[in-house]
Amino acid sequence: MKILYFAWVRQKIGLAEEIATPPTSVNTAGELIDWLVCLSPGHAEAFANRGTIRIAINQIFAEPEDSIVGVTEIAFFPPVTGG
Amino acid sequence: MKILYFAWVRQKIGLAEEIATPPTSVNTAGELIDWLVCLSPGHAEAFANRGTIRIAINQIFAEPEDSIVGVTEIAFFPPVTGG
Amino acid sequence: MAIRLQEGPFDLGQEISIMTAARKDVGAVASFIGIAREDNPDEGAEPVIAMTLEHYPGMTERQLMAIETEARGRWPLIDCLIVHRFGRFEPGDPIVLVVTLSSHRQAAFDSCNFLMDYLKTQAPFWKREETVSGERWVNARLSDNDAAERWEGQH
Amino acid sequence: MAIRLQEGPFDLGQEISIMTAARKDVGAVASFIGIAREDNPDEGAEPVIAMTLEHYPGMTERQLMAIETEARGRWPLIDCLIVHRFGRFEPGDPIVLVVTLSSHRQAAFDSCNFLMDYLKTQAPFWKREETVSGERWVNARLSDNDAAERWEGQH
Repeated sequence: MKILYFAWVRQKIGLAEEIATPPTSVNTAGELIDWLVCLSPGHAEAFANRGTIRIAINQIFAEPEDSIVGVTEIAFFPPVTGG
Repeated sequence: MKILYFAWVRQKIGLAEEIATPPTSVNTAGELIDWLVCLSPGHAEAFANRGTIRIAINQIFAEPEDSIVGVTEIAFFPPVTGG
Repeated sequence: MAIRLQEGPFDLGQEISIMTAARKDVGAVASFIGIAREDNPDEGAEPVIAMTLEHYPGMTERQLMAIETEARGRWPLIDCLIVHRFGRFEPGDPIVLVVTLSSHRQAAFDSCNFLMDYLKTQAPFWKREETVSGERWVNARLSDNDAAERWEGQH
Repeated sequence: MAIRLQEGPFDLGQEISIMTAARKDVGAVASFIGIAREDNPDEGAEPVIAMTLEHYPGMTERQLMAIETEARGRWPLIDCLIVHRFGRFEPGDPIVLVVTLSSHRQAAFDSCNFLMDYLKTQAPFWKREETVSGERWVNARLSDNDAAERWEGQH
């Protein structure tokens, strides 16, 4: 599974993307975050305030409870500020 | 007093403007129309349906009951269709 | 702030370049171009070959300035421009241009929309259309009055 | 109907010329340009020296296309264009362009306004500002969510 990070999430983790293979017990986007925060202090800091994190599964906005089973691309980022 | 006509009012009267000296009994725009319709069949036809006639006194939208005493320019025309 | 009445064409890109040149406070530029159309909403199928816009010189400028002043009183505008052409036009020819500049997008959008709605009912222009059957004056549309009136309660 | 993501500038006049070329059914062209500003609404007095727009390649195009499809379903549009730039900008630089073409002015105005409101909340862009004190990520604005949500009940 390819995991992408943008804006300050990317900066705190220090990676724009990584390939991860979470255990089979990780079934939702929220459970993936639970697993990611243990990977490094940067991950923990990026996800410290989960309410500010937005999720896209296969490039579509998603919620923490949405399934990531079989998903190839998931992204985490702050609320968007375009235009 | 200069009287201006536009669009089909102008075409029916056959004049774009005329200088008129109505009698002193003519005090309002409506009374001026009463007087104008007697000037020619074109005038009568132009003002036949008064509800469709718009009035501007000194280049400001006005109503039939508005005074024209001392006014230098009055215009009659159909509802506007710009833009 | 400017209004212009002219027979010749206008260049929106150039107008915006002039209005925004060397400014750092403009966040939003809303603009509108009204174009002569071939299809005739009032009369059914007969296409419009050309149209002529007549106006009331003097009163037109006065009304456009009054409309612009009204918009500046309602919204925090950095600048605005109204260009209205008169004369004969064929379908596809641009006729009217409104541009509004503001720090924020909703003020730019709303003031541009307001200026167009007020133009339609407050500026002394009359439209004459040519079709294969001949010429006719275009009737005012009730929908234009409705569009202008929706701003009345919002001052 | 087109969306474009690019680093370089755009030319509104040229875009409109291309979109309206040889057409006789376009009565209304509404357009909007969003420009980088120097003043900083969130942080008080410190002026913005420059900003960098980061985006999510792939998802951005997908979201812009989805927003455009939504607008075409809501209004009778003849054509529309969204151009969004990314990269580093200084105050005064145009960042986003939306153009909508319709037979009638209100459809053009409303769809252009809708596209900008949805862009602000639905397109994955993030803004980083540089001031004399350093750099910071711009926070999302609640007012942008409110602006997008006012279209929800109107489908």
